[in-house]
Amino acid sequence: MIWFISILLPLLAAILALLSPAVRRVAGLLFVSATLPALWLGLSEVTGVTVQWFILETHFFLDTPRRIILLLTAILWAAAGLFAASYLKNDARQKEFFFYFGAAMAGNFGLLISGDVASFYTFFALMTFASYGLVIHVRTPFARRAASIYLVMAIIGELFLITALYLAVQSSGSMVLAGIPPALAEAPNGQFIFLLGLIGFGVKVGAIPLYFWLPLAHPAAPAPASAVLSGAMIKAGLVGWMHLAPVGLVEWSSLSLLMVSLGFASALGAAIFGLTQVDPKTNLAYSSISQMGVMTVMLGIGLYGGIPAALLLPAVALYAFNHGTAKALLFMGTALPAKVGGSWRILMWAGLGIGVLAIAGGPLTGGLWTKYLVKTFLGETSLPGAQTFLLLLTLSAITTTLLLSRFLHLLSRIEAPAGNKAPSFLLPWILLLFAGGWWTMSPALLPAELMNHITKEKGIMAFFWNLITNWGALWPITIGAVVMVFTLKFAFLNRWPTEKPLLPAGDFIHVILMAGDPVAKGLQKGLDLLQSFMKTLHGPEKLFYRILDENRTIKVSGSAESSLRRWEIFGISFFIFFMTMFFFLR
Amino acid sequence: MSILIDILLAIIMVYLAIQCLLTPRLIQSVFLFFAFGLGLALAWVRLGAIDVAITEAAIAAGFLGVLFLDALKSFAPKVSVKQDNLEDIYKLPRRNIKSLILPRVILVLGLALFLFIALEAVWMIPDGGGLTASAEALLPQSGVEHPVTAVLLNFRAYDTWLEIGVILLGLLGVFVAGGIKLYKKPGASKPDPMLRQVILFVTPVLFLFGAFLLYIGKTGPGGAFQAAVLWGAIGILLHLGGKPIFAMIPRWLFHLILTMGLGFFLVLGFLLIADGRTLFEYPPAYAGLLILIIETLGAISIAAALTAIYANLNQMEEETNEVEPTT
Amino acid sequence: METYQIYSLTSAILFIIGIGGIFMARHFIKKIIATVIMGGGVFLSFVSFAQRDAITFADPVPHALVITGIVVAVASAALALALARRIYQLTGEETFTNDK
Amino acid sequence: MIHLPSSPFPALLVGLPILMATLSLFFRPGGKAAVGLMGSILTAGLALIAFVEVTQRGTVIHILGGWEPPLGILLRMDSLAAVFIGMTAIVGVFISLYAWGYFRAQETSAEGLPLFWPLWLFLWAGLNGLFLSNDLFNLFVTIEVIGISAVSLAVLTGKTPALFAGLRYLLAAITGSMAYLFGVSLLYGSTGTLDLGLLGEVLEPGPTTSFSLLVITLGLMIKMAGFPFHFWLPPAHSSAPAPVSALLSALVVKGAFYILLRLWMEVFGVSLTYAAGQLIGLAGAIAVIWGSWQALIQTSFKLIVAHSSVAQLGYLLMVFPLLILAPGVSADSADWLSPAWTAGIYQVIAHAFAKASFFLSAGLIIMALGHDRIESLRDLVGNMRITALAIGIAGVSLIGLPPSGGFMAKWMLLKGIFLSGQWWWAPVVLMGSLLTAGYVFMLLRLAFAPAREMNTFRPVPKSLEIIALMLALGSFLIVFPADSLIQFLESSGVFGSGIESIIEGGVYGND
Repeated sequence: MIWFISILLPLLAAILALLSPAVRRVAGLLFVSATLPALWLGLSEVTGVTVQWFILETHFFLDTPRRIILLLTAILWAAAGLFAASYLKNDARQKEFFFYFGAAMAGNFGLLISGDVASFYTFFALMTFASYGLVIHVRTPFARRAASIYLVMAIIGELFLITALYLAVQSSGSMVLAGIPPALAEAPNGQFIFLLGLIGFGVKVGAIPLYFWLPLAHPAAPAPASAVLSGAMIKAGLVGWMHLAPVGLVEWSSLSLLMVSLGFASALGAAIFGLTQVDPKTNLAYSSISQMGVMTVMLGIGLYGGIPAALLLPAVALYAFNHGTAKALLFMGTALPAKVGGSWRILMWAGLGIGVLAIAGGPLTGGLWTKYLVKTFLGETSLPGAQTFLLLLTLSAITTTLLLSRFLHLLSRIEAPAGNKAPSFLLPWILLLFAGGWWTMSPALLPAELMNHITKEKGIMAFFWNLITNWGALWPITIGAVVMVFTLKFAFLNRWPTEKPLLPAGDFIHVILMAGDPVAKGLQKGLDLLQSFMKTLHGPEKLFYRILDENRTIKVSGSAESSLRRWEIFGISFFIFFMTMFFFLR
Repeated sequence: MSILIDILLAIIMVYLAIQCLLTPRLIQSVFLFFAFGLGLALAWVRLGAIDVAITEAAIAAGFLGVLFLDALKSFAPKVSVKQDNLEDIYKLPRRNIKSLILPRVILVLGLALFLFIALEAVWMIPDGGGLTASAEALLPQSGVEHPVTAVLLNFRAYDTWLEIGVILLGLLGVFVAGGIKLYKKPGASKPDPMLRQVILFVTPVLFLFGAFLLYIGKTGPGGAFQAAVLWGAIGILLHLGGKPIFAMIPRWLFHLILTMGLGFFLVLGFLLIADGRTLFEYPPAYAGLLILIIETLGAISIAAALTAIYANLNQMEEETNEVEPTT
Repeated sequence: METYQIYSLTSAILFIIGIGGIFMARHFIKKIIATVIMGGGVFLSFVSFAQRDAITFADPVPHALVITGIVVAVASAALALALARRIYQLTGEETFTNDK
Repeated sequence: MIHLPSSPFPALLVGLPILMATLSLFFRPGGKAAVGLMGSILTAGLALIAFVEVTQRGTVIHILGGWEPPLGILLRMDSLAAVFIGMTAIVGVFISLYAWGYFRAQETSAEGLPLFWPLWLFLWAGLNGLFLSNDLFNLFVTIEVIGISAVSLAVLTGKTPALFAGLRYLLAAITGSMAYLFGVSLLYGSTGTLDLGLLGEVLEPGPTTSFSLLVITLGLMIKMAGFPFHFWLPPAHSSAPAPVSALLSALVVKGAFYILLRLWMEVFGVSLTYAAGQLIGLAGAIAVIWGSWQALIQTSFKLIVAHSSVAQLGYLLMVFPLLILAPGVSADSADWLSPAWTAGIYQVIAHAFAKASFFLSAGLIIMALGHDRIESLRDLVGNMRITALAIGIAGVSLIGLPPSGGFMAKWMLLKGIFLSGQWWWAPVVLMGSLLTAGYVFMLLRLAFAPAREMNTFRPVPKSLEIIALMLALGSFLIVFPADSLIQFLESSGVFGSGIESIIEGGVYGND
């Protein structure tokens, strides 16, 4: 029952918040209590249940990696809910926001705990389409454009992933999600199906080259919504990959290499792109892409075989957990500098600093742990070129540090209010910060098997100490920090763009365009089409409209239809059908 | 020898059917249709289906033919005017008329192929045996002696009941489609003294003949539908003779007459269900009597419906013009 | 060749004349007449099989079916006629030509 | 057949609406509506009781007049018939309630409008009779009842376009039913029975059987507006008054599909081949694409919805190829039969609810605006919130997004498609959904868009909007009992045997 409740409560909260103003006044509490069942599921040890009577058998199921992600999701939604309740206190479209918020929350929880393909897809779609409402919330031109691009990409993604899921169900012969990876490992077209899923979920994850909606959409939403978008919902795509990937069962070298190299391309490229941006939220969005790239790398390693799923997947989940909490903290943090004044600012900077460190892999944070995990697995895999990849990993740590220092720098330019001021939404932020006790302790979430594997049975505390003192793990962050300090201090500072981004946010397409005129001309038509998507509130049907606006098309198909309406043509089609069919019958 | 008659009849029917559709003049077409209907009735006499022959002659050729003739009243004159100038009728440029030829050629080819296949299907038909034997075996229990009546009103009474419903439905449809005011009684045509005398003379004869057909239906060819058409003919004649029968009676009576066949049939069926039987499962002892009542009421209802259909169609042009034509 | 066969073959021909008429005739009235001819063909085939299956009397079931069928066909034809007349009355159109 | 339990319900289900229709003739317009509405509610209640009876006792029969087939007629209510009757009852009673309010809110100019009630009750009786009938000729009579009442309903407004459309519809319908009857005549001549059950047992393959199968199938395809015989549907459905359009689209065309399914499953197994099934499927696939495309380029709301019906009916035809097995495939290994035909049934139900809701909403929009050109739908959300919601919800079901009934149907259809290995149908299903999404989003985009000029939305009765919304929600709610409904459908032994007979046909293949 708890399974149903954990999905229904957010939905209920959404509807209540939509209907009743009284409820909206206590929306924070409402959303926090709506996350409690999910939180309980994330902390408990229940594994799953099958509900026979509900829509063609519904399965609920949790394993270690997904439990970690569920825990992360529940924490983030609770914090974001509290934050949103006070952040949007005077917002005109507050009730719509709460509605979409609750619906997306239900979808997010639902997809994590569902154990069969149908409900997984349903909840995935619910979350995707509900978060459209979050992205478009502020209704500025920027938000509208971001939202329509988001919607177009989301629909493209849905098409790919529903095809992948259909094929996967077909090859496994059952709707149960857990049966898919082994079935794909066996199936002759397993690689193809996984590739479809890679693209489909890749849209959500923001993998290269499908990411360009993300730096637009995540910053467009209000701060708490960005936090859950970047912290929790982005992980849904990762979960989708984990459902499809036959980690440890196969040796798909080409797919594995593809994923690893795309992952590193994201990790490095996105960070560099991000450096050119002037909006702190866009900065963070690029950082999310870059971090998701690292997680892509980890899954990619898994596809090469040799590392069992029971070890790799919890590690990926832990990485997601660490990144999610920290990223949510930073996203919500972007709302703070303009509102927090006086001595509270110390607390704020401390919190932001911890968040940045946690992502960059600073000492005493979960980030260090997770970086170490990646390093361990990269060292163990027999993937060709693992040495280069280790180098790239280090490089990505540097770029990440640079990117996040830049983020802090951008925040510091925001004017502080006079006096000792603290907005009411500082409280949930601080709560999230304290939930950050998990960052250093988060490895406790890992299964014992994996811990033993990493610590080589040396005992956790000894290992922990070892890690802190490990220069090898710390030098990238130091270099990054140093470079940043120099940048800020000296020559670059004057020229560093702060008003207008060096490159327009997000658009991978722009890069392609710069690559050359011939390509640009070829793409111009497609781009026009895309432009017409972006101009409107609701995009995808514009594609049809575009084709429909062609008078000739309408004329031709209209006259075809009316000629079908002529009695002679009716007769001819009658006889043609008759003859063909007669030929086929016995 | 007799087979020659059949072949001749078949050829005549096919010729009439084709000619009826090909002739350019509408009025010819309707008269050929009359002739075709009579030919069909003859064919049914040749096939020993006297009941069907009477029904065909009366309803399909007679009643429907009268309806078509009546329709000519509105269509015919304008058609003959337009005959002089073909292009005006079609209102199409020449090119389009040319484009009609190809589809028609293809259609005729398709028809020819279809014809061969159909002929093969009919020729190769296995002998299924029919239901004569079982009908004969159960005939004594049916309450009537004529097998067709037994099938119509007992073995397959459900179909017959629905069919009475279809006629009523057809009348409702004519009301709707013709844009006829439901509550306006059909008015009378201009009375013609000659016609009136004839009608006054013919009416009782038709009535008696109808009653005879109805009664004879129990033992031989004849029955409700045939009687109904004759009685319906009375109504039509009276209408033409300036005595629109339904304008003379109160509306509730009209409705009662219209629905009593269907209603009695149904109420009887429901009573039988209440009695623990199934719909239309008559108690064998009363079967003959019940069937006679049903036939009588049914015939009156059908006659009323046919009369009303004719009267309303006949009055259509004078009736309306209240609904604005919209384009 | 027996009597019933002549008529069952005729029935197929009439059916096809009727269906061709529906496809090719232009005037509403002719289309309606074509449906009646088509129906006539169908009923003729029923009755011809009844004749074939005769024992002491011809198979009564097809006869009854045909009587029912004729009445139903007449009801449809009357409705069609009402529609056709109404269209002509309102617009002066007597074919489908100008209706897109 | 005789040992099945007997029940009076099948007879009552046909008799009661006709009784109420007859009664209503005696009243003036107001009384007609009251009696008609009462009749609808009583019939729906009776239908639901009968449905429950079937769930309790299994298939029930009613031997009319006590004469057993082949001489007599037998009404059979198995789970398939019960589901169709139940669907008709629920959709029908909502449409009746709507019609009650709709015709009262209308300042009527056409005289025929009060005749809606008797005609609709006759139509209902015809539908119930069709679902229950087990006799080929009786099926003909019921489709004629349906046809005549449907055409009369379609021309209820008395406007010229409606009359043209009605005449076209009627002529097409007569062609279809006469073709059907010709097939019946040949079948009777070659087997001496009209009863479906007996016919399935004694039918032998041969040119006569093939020919009758063909003319019957073609006749029914004309009646159900299968591609390329859909030409009569869009004008007829779009020019009728709103409740009538809803009835025609939601219920009437399903009647012909029901007979086609029954006949192919239970009777014609001997003559069918894999290729024949593929051909019907091809017609369905073209209908899906063509109908959706036509819907996209229309500029009036009702025409969009009417063309969308053509497309949605195409999905129904796509069920047939899955039910006929390729040579050499045995029934035991064919585990896609059940998803495939239940997908068909689900599509019928989901489409009935969604399309009824669409047409009822269209009626409200016409009531509010005086026309239904889609450019005027701008700012619908601001003016008619509930209607916009109904259109949105019904649209989602039509597209087939989860968790709607339409999703269920398409999901199971895809399951059947993939399991059977006939993957070439899958892109059609997805493409159809995409195009559907196109026109639904086109409507929604306009509904959300700010008004360009002041549209004068006249107020419409809120209760009518809520009825439309409830039907739209219905297309979602039907998902919840999916499992039990499918089990219920599968429990029908009659249908199972139909599939078996097809399998036998398929095993021999095209020899």
